[in-house]
Amino acid sequence: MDILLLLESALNGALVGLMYSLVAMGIVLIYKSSSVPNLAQGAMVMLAGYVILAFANQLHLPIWAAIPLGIVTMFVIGIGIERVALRRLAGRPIIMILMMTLGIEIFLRAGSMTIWGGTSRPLPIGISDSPLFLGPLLINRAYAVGAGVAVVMFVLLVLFFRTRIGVVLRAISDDYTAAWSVGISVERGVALSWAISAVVATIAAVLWGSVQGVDQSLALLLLKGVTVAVLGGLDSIGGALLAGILLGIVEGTASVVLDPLLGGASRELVDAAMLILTIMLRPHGLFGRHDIERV
Amino acid sequence: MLFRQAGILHTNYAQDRALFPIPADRWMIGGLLLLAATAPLYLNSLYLSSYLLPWLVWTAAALGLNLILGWAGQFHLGYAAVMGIGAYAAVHAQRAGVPWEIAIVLAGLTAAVIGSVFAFAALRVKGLYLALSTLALQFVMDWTISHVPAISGGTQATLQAPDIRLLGQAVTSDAGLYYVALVWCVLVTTFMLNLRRTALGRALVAVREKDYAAAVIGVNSFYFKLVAFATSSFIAGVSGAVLIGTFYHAVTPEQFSVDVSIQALAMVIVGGLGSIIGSYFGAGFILLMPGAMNSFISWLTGLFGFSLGIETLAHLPHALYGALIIGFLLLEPLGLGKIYGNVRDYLLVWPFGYVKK
Amino acid sequence: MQPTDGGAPAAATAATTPTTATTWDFGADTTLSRLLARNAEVFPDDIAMREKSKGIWQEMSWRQVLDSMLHCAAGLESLGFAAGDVLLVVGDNRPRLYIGMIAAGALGGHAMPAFPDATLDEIKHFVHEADVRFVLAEDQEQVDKMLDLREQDAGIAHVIYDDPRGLAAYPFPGLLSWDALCARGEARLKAESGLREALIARANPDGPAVFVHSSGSTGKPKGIVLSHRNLLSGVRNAYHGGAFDFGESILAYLPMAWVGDFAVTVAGGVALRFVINIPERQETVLQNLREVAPTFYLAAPRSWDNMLTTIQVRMEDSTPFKKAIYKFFMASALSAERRKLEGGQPTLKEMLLGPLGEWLVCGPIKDQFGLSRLRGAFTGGEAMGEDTFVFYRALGIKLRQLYGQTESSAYNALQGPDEVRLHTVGRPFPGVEVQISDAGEILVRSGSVFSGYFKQEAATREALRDGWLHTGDAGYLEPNGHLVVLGRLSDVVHTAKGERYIPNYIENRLKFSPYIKEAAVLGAGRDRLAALICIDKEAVGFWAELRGISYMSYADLSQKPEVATLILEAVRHVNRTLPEPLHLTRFVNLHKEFDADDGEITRTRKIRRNVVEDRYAPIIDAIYDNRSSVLMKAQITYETGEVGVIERTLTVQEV
Amino acid sequence: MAAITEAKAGNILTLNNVEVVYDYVSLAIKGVSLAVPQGGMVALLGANGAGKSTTLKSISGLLAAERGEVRRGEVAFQGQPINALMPQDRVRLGIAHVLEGRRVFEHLTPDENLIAASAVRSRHDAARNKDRVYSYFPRLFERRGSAAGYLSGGEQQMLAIGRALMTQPKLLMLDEPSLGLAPFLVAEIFQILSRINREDGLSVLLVEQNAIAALEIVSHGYLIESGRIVMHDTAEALKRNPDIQEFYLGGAENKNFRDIKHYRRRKRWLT
Repeated sequence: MDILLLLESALNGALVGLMYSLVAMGIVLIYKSSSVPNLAQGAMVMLAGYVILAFANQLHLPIWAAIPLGIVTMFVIGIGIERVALRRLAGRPIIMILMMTLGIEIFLRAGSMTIWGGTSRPLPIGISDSPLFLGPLLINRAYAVGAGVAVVMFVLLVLFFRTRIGVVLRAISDDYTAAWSVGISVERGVALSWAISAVVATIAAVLWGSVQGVDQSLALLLLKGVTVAVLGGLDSIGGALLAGILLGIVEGTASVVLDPLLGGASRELVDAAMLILTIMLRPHGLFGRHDIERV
Repeated sequence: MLFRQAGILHTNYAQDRALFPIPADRWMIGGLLLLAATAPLYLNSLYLSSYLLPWLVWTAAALGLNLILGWAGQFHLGYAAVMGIGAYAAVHAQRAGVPWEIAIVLAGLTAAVIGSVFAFAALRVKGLYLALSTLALQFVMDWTISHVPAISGGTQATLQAPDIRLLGQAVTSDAGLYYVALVWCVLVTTFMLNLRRTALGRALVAVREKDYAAAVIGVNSFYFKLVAFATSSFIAGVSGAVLIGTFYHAVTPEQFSVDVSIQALAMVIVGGLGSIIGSYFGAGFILLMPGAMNSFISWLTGLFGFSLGIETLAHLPHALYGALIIGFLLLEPLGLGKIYGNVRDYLLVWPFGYVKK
Repeated sequence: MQPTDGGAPAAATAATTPTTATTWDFGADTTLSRLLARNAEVFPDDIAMREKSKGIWQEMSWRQVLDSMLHCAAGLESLGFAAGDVLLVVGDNRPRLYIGMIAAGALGGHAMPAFPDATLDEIKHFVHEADVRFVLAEDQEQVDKMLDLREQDAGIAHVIYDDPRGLAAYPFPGLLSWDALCARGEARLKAESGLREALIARANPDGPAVFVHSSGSTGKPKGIVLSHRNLLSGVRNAYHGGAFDFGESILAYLPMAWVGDFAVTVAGGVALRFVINIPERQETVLQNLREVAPTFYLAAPRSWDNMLTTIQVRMEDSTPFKKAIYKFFMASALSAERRKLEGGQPTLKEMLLGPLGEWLVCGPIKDQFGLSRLRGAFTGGEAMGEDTFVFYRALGIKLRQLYGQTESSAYNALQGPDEVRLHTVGRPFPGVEVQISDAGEILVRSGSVFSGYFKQEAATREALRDGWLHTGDAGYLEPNGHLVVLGRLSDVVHTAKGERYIPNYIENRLKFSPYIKEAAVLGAGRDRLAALICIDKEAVGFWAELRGISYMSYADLSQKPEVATLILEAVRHVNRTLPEPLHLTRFVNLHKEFDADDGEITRTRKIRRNVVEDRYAPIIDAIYDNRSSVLMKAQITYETGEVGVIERTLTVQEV
Repeated sequence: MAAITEAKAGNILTLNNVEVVYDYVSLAIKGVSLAVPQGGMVALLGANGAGKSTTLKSISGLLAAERGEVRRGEVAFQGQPINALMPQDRVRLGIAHVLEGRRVFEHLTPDENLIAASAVRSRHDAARNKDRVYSYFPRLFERRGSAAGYLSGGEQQMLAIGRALMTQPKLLMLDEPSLGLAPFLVAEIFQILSRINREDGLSVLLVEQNAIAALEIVSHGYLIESGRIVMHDTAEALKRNPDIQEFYLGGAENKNFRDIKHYRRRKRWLT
């Protein structure tokens, strides 16, 4: 086996993994600040892609204007999701909230397709196709940019959770009622976390859209996102980052090693196996917190 | 106003825990059973085999999922995979010459054994972690079924199911198949109704309310979760087999994909967690909705005289489906079963406003 | 006075009774213990009693009741209980207390039921009056009372208790559990052959069956011993008068010390093999009533009033839609019923609305309160407010007035099913002779009339003359034979201007208002009428809550100006139905309810006018001195006997 | 009685006929009226399920999360009706509610718990309040860095109270602060409560089952049974009341077993 090919796959895999982390961070962000398991993050990425395309293609705005506008729009949509769908479910069993995010996922995904159709559209952001060279290894330039953005986002989010608002959001995720009792506006906190998460989704949409175009496949990033989030621990931003790298490397090398043996589609199997293994070995992921059980 | 409760007194504890102490409920159930039993007499075979039959089978399946979700409070995003295991097991058994009666039991047992794997995930994690691990198992099973030709009958292949034979008699008429589905649904319903009254049912509820506390009072949550997943998987497996035997007559991996799992989940949620009658409502609602949506859209377009693109027409029902799930959760998070319960309560206290606690 | 078997001869009636139901020949020449033995022999496994306990209705068959009774009787005898002895029975309705009473009667002794909430003083009076040495107590609460009494020198030697909770460690001599008593009796019955039969046959038809007390609204309660013959004559008469049939299902919830309970639950129950259902606790009566849904239900007007208030309050609290439906159909049913009682015919519209209203409103309400299976619904004990009466009739409950006294075993007269008129109490039962004395007093002669007050020669001479019971009630017979009861003779009073009126009549009208629980009309010997009023806390409290009027307590609520206006309306409403000279001119909302512990009402909740006039003299003076308020120092008696004082300023309202 | 009427003007909190219904059909409390005087300490006593917690939630606005609503009656804080306000607005007005079972933010450190609780106050106030809380509860300061979920029960209770103090309340409501705590800890916490009441003039509404301890520090007590206030009086009078002694103060003074009653007095509460 070509060790260089393996290394190159692993390196590019790590970069792709970091881009997965970008999706995972949206999930972690919401979970960490409101204990809501968000299964709509993939659909939000997809929606954000279409929104930016709408600004760029239909309103004929330059891409550098369409992206900020998309961010603002998604911020508002994030707030709207809390207001419309989640507020009434606060304090309800988590299974209903999970179902709600699934409902949102279906609605956003099918809704975007209804409006914009299913054909894949390119979202060029001016990154050249030519690869970077790291010694003998070829590196995808777009992946490298995405990975860089992911790391920046990671730093921003970690800092954010150290601020007073960040602490308040973490408090909300611990205990809604207790948060209300000390005057925290739980609704506003949850809305804020969805809004920020929608912004993160928009950034993921730009990067992923530039790599593979905007279509339904963006929504499928949810599976990568949740796998990474679980692997890293649902409430750990750092976990999401490292788990992304880990999953990316495993996926990258596995595709080289396993695809010839299994006849393709080994990535999905590897994802599922990682997920199951994580839960069997480290139920709360690499860095996830454990519940403190008291009766 | 319909429910008369005076003069209901219990002279022993068995009566006190009777399923339907109120005569009006007993009358209603009797009436519904009679209607169901005579359905082939007054319904044409289109309605019978295209609406009523799948509704009954899916209700049985939804009840099995409700056992996990509503009673034991555990997530399960891989339910369709378990149904698929049962379906494939039954079809393969049948093709190997096993009589159908035994084949569906085998289907149930196979599903129960494999489905119990989910229980081991449930023992280690809760909440979203569990949801995702069950989802992962669904993917693994999908992958396995479609990538092992011995199971699927070759990639992308459709495996024909032999006709059902009961006691050596081929059951092929619409009415006959309908009765098979009806009997299975009634069996599962009866089981679920009685489950509430057993130690197992109460233990499951204890586990749902609080794992840790249940353990403290001596409820072995490991054992009960395992039993819950095994029982639910058994129901799923048989339901899958019955669905293939009476409705699809052939089995493909897509029939039990992750979308179907979500559909089953939607049935339970829309119907109401832990509500038996809700499972009937939920299954009926989710099954009927796509057809109703399409008719509704074409009615609308006809009404306003505009035409929709192919792509819009293809995706709009799906979007409305999502919107409906959202709407239901907002309107009544405890589902149609709860709405039924509210109406019933309203009539139970009639003409007064509320019950004194 | 010799008990007479007037009326229909026993032999003649036997032939007309349903063949499936009866083995009793309808003679009164037997005893409760013999009838019980007969039930146990012929219908050994039929249900005799049900008691709600630990969440279910625990059943006892006639055989079990008989065995239990015999064990108890044999046990009592071994303790030295003999003919003529008194067994004081104190507690809420419990199967064992009923059985114990029959056992005392079987031994020729007196079973003396007392109110469970009776104070020490009241019980002390009974105990000394009849030299009580034996007590059957329900639970720790009653046992404590008896032990307290014993410390005060009463001659109580044996206290038998039913519920052992909290009593296991009591080291007091003479304290015995029911189970121990019965074990003792059972051993005797096993050892002594023939004892069983002897115990069943022991009692004499003219021997005592129960020792109850008159309500004592004018003085100390008088002891009344009713014989087996008295009670069974009463049951027989009532049976022939159509009050009840064999095998009725009843709810035994009336206080055991009220003659009505013994006459229905024990005498009627044993003679006619009722299924006797006993509620779990006093607080659960309404709920248990619904579970039982009895076929026969007797209640004092007060209980019917309370239930009416509950219905009204809960309706008021219902949703607007349900409320509107209720109001619409109830109004129609009420006007139809009123017209019917006055001899008229319902209109076509009312006839059409009737069945719908029954399905939508009346049926569900009856169902909610367990009144849907009633064959016989009765009010007795005192006069009932007309509006309450009409309400229940309109609801489709065939409520009827039952007239009787303790002295005549509760059964004198009853309205026939199709002869209900507002002002009568119906025809005297077959076997009951009624005459009106020259003074307008109702006289009664029947086998059910007692033979004299316990140790009160003078009072007996007063009440029983030439075999006629002088009831003390004023009334007359209508030409068609219906009896009209006007009220207590002693109650008929005159104002200073010579206006004749019966306070009770006006009080009942006041009490129809859901907001008024008790009322005392004043005016005897004064120039105008006034009233002391006790508001109904539940109804007024709810009314206040709806209007956001804050209150803390009964006393606080009663003095709210808004509440005064509310009561004023009710009083004005009553005034409109009264002749001008009898209008109430002023009233005061009292700061507390009349309370039997304070002696203001009897345990059967009849007003003790002398006590009220005495205790509230300052208020009454203020009313008639035309003052607008008065400072009241009220004494409150705690059940421990401690006395507290409450001070409060009360407002006098002008009408 | 008189005490309440004359203090009406100086009441920081008044409840007027409050009725709470859960899930549209089940009645939890009915016609509850009570008042907390400005700077006073009042106890709400009662058995399990009597409606104590529901009463507090109707004041702090936390009913909505449990599908409860104030169907009738008025809750007024400093004379203003607050029925329509959101929980955070009530906190801003100065109502703090220490929940039953402590409910600290388990995964946050005590320090972060306190910061999170200052959401309605300025950064400057938060710093000052935090110092104050640490001065009341020095033990919290020692443990300020470890996850609150791992604190002992007593420390968690202190943190819960401290967290409430961070909102700069005018009225502090505590739901069963003594639950599950050793007697010496109860004593310590109650002492601190009366100190805060004394020094800062903070009004306190204390919900307790532990009537003995509660009546030692409050001036006035209400007794709630089956969702209704059945009596109220000064703490002194309540301590003397035989009913209270029997059912709430427990068998402390029982001379022999005859005093252990297995029945309730028939007499209604006398007010």
